[in-house]
Amino acid sequence: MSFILLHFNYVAVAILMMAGLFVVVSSSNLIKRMIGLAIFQTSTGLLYISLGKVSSGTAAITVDAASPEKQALANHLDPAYVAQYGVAGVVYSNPLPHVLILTAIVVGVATLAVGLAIAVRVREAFGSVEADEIEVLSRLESAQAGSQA
Amino acid sequence: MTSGGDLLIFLALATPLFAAVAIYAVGRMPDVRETLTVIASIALSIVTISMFMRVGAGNPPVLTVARPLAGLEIAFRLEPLGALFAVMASALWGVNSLFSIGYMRGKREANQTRFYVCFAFAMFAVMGIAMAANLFTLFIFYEVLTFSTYPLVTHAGDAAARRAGRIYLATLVGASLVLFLPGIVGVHLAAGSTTFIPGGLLTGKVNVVTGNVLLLLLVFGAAKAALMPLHGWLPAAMVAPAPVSALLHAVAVVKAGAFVILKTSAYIFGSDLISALPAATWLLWVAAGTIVIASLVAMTKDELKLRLAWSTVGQLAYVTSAALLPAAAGLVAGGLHMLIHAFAKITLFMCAGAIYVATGASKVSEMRGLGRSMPIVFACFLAGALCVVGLPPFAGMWSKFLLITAAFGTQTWITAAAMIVSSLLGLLYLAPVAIRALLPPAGDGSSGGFIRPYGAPGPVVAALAITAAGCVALFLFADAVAAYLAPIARRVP
Amino acid sequence: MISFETLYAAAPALTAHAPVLMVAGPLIAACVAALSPTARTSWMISVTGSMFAAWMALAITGEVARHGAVDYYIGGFAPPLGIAFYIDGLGAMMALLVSSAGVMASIYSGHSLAAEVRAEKHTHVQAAFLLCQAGLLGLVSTGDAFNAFVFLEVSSIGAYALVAIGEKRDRRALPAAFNYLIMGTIGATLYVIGIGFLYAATGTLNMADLSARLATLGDSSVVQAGFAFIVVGLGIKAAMFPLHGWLPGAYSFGPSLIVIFLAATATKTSIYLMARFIFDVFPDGAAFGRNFIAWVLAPLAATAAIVCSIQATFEREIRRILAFSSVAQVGLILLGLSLATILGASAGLFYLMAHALMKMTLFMAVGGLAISLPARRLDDFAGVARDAPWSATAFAAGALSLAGAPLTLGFLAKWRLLEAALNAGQIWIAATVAIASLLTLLYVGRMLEAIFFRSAPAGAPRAVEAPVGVLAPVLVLAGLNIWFGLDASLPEQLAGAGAKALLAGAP
Amino acid sequence: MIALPSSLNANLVIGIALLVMLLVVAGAIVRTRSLLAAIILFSIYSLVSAVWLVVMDAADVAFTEAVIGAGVSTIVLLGAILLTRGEVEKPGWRALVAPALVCAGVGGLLIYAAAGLPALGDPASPANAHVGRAYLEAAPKEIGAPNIVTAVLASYRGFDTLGETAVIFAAGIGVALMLGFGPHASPLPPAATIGDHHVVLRVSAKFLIPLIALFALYVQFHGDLGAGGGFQAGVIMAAAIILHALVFGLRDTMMAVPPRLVRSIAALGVLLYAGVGVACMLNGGAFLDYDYLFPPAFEKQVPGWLLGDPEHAHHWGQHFGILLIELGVLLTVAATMLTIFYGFAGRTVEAIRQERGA
Repeated sequence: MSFILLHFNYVAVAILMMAGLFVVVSSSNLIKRMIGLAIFQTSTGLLYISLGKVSSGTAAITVDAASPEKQALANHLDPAYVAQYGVAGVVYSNPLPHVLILTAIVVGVATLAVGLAIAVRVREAFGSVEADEIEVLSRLESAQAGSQA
Repeated sequence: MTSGGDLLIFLALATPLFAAVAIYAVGRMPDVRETLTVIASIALSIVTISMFMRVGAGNPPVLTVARPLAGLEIAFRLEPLGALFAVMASALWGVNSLFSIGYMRGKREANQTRFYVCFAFAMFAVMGIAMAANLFTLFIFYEVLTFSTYPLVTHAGDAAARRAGRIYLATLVGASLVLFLPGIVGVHLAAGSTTFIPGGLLTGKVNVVTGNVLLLLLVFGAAKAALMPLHGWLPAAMVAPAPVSALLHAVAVVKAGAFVILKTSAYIFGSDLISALPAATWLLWVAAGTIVIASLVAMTKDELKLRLAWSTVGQLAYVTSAALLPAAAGLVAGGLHMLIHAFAKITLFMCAGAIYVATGASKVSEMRGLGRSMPIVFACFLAGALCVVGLPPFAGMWSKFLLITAAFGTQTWITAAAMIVSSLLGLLYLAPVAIRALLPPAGDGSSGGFIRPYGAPGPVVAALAITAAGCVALFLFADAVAAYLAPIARRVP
Repeated sequence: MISFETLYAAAPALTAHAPVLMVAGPLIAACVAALSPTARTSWMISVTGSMFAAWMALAITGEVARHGAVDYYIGGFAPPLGIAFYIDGLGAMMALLVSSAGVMASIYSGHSLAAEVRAEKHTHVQAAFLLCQAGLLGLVSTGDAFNAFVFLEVSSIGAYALVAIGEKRDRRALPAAFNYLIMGTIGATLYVIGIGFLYAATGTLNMADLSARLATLGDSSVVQAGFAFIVVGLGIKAAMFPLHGWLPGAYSFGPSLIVIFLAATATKTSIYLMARFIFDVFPDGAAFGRNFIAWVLAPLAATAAIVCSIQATFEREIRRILAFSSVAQVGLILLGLSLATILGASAGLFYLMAHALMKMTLFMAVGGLAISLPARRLDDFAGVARDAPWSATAFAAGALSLAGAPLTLGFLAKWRLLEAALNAGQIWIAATVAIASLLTLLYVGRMLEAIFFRSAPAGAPRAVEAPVGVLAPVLVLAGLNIWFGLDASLPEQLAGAGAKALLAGAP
Repeated sequence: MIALPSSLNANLVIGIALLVMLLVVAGAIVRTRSLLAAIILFSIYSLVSAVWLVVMDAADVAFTEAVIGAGVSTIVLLGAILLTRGEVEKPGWRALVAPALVCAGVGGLLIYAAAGLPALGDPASPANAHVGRAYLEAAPKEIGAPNIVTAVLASYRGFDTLGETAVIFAAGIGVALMLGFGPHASPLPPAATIGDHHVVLRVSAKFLIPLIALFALYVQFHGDLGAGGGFQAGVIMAAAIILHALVFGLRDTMMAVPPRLVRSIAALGVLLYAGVGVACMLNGGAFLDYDYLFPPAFEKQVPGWLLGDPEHAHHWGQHFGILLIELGVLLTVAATMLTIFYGFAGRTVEAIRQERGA
């Protein structure tokens, strides 16, 4: 049971990723696909953050060892645990995944903006944002190019 | 850099190339164009003959042009076989030009300039092949030859010609890329270079399995030699006009194929290795089969050029057999046969062209009695035919004699038998063409319908007479040629 | 013979910072280009920035040849804490390739862009192009797996928008760009997931550190999944068959500037990164890596080489022919790498450079013709050789090289590939290369036949020879195709050094 | 299996509950055929995940997810559906087979990998034991910023952040290239008439906008002490201006903050960031090595007490380096967000006008 609970995060993240990916590859509507892509990217972040969580840890903002905050944090923890995994008497969560995911989120929104901008232009050029309709129009255009000569 | 040998090589390559450009430039003036062609062929012959002399004197010209990768050079170096090939090709270029002038004008063919330009390009390629110092250089020019002759094969421009062109390209390029090139790469890999070395580059460097594979790749890859089953392009290419057939069969293309096989056998494998490889024996069977089957097929063909084409397939297999016999003597015989067959076959094709241009007849059955009106042509045809069959006083006798002796000497009964059978068959399918034509026409004699009032054009007859004379002359000089070629059969010291 | 060691040596102070300057140069130039007042100044900045990057790449290449791999600690922090650049023979080769492609493309864009994009957008187009270049250069020099993702995205985001602005000529550029964006982002995200798994297994992001730590781990499901995600993600970016769906559209409809640059570099850099992971990061001990190469990579690459060559034969639009050909050639490059021998890898890398050169020549020549000819289909190019002989000649040089005609670089590339395959005893790979060459000949023949031997139908629009600014780089590249065909010592040494760096311990 | 401290269980339960909510929302997004609903659900998704991130101790990420995921993304998506309209049609089940297989493949691989991943919160897992822990130990000494995330982001992995800023800049360029030019993107749309009636709105906006800007600055400069930094601040700053546009009309905003200027600021931000790197290099350090931001001779003159830590006068460079590059990030992010907004909003006005005309 505890194995399942302690791995629930990963399974949930996997399902979220699948949901996002499914929306991307199954939708015909370009906007919906972008939403799916955003979910897919966000859930990647959840995976990283899960990896960086440390039990009873706190956000990686250093606190003064003598401060009341530190006392409060350490009070109900096993001292051996703190001594082994803490830094200067405080247990922190791993900051590295946070940094990476900050970057990934920003990349995600950049992609989203560019993708939507292209989708808007697609709509202006083709009068539709449905991939299958655009496909038909593109095919038609290719065929016309073939018969012009 | 010694004594101007590199200059000769440069000239041998530059003359046809320059001729091609010049012919293109003056394409609108037929007289100038054709004069240029003849002058170029004479100039080239002079160059190749002086190279021939140098090789004979033991001072072969050498030239290295570029080295694209380590162990990979574009380099030239003459040796007896190549010198012979170069002389033969350049001399026949002149004769064939003479013939072409008569034929093309007589037939009022379209795109004549393209024909002469491509022809000159093909000669450029042939020079490169003849002089190549290694397989890599040879391959490059081998491909140039394929592509420069492609427009010639499709000269007529109709559907049949295009179809033939497709078969031509597909077979030759396909075999080159899929078999020949991997074979060359394999040689390079095994020996670290592809240079032709007397006695064999690969001697002592490959095991039997690798040797077998490489031999098969290289022999089949040189598809221009038309070994079965890669012979289909040759009969198909018969749609081209007669001068092109002459080029394909005598001057350049198939001879290049035969030359490559001889050269590979002599300088890449060496006769010691060849004798040790089972693949050589398999190939001898294939060649023997090709010889017999081609002769049998030739008998069934009524179309004269087609019959000649099948005859070529068979005769080429002679050269292939010669190259693969487990005796060095075979190489000399093969070289000699390559030369003699060139003279004989070009005579036959030019005769076929002369008949066609004069009477429009292309089928053997239509030619009965024509000999009365065109005695010179048919006499020359008979000379060529007997030369191919191998009867004295024609040069063909010597090469066949040497070949069959070599086959007996190495107890390669199958080859010996195939050659004897095919010679007899040759007598049956080639000689009667001329003999029947020279006999009185059957019945009313209506078959002599000339489309030209004065028979074949003068240059055409002159050209075929020259080569027919060559068939006889070589009978006298065959020994000298064989002696000249003797060094190629030398073993590793 | 040009010796690799004699390549340019910069002042020591400059050489020491060359790795980061090579990336920062175009990045800063991108900002300046965006700030510049006119289209013309932005073009000049673009050329300057690219040339600066190429200068730095040259300095690095010389440095690597003399002293071996170059490390550069950004921020002064040693890895694994800090991000470190690590440029060995392979990285130097890629950097030189990307930056020289950038120089050529930027020079070329001076005239070609005017015909394709409205002048007011030029400053931004050049900025995006420079960002794309900076991204790819960062990608090939970084030694940090996550940093590679960031640079992958820097280059991609610029590229998506640049492909999309091809809509002025052909509105199909928009869906193509959108598709490219979706596929590219999925690829990048899968890569990030893979990196996440590797991070979970090792706790580090530095490639050298990853490699050392993975060597001590056994096979675990996490490492295996990480490997799979990284390869599939990069496979999408590298247009590895069957993940190449985005490429034909993007290459067909984008404006010349970005298409020539992408065709020469984009898939190549992803192949580079993939090779890094397969051969460097995942140690030889990881058995699934070997199996992957033998049972997945090589067969897929072979399929690509054959199937996409056939597809190219049946395409009607000239750029689509070239695009499908690119996918096929990616297959050949991967086939070379999949041999996993020094000879094989160096043949693959040699092919990679050769393909970059020839495809760039081809797309440039087509782009030059398209300035005056509003044509897409092969038939529209009939008889162009008569109207624009120089462009057509350059095209022919590139096409012959692509087909592997002797005396061109392409031939030597095929030669080396065959040699490597035979040497490794992989007859079937040699056969695939030979058959793919044959198929290549078919579509190259079709293109050359149309351009040179057919005459334009009466009344069809006629091409005008491309302007000098466009023609000059095209002819230089066409000349290089031939020059390297006669003396390939330079690319050969680069590829050899790259292969040695890639397979440090292999036979 | 490690001994579970009691507090984890509470966290664990909350985390799992939030994840279940995420799953439900994601399922709803997959199912819904209304684009508007999908966007709102996506916004909710972002917010819930931000909460989950807080539970996971990722305060900075949570902040960013909230402003970017739930804020910017939603605005852009809404702008996009306004410009494109259309609803999602339900595809036949046949069209879903291939996508389902792809997703099943990916999901299967993920779950296969998940079984081998360390348990949630394992402090001894490789991920937490190696580099991550090294940062916790080294950063206070080497960098001096209390927020380790900021220290890593801006200093150790400052190059990543430069790349990320470049990505944002590239996105701005991309959107500008797509939507920012041409006849459809007239820079001066007509003055909005709607806002005129809403005096309350205008007055309160006038009051709010400076406050939001001030908050942005707080987030900016507080970044090395607590959660926050250039990204979040940049977005908030852009939000202030967007609010202005919403209340006073796009035309007035564009007059006050012209699009061309905004695009230049985005470039300047990246330039500032890269310039800091080059400055460090010129002073003898590596690229982005803030210890060399000022020449050593200059640095010696700075009294140690200035930063309250006589031992580490050294950190002076790190402090100012981080400050400067965060400023660069702020400029680029704020300007790019505005460019994106201008792009979509400018088109929107145009689209509405066309709609009315047609």
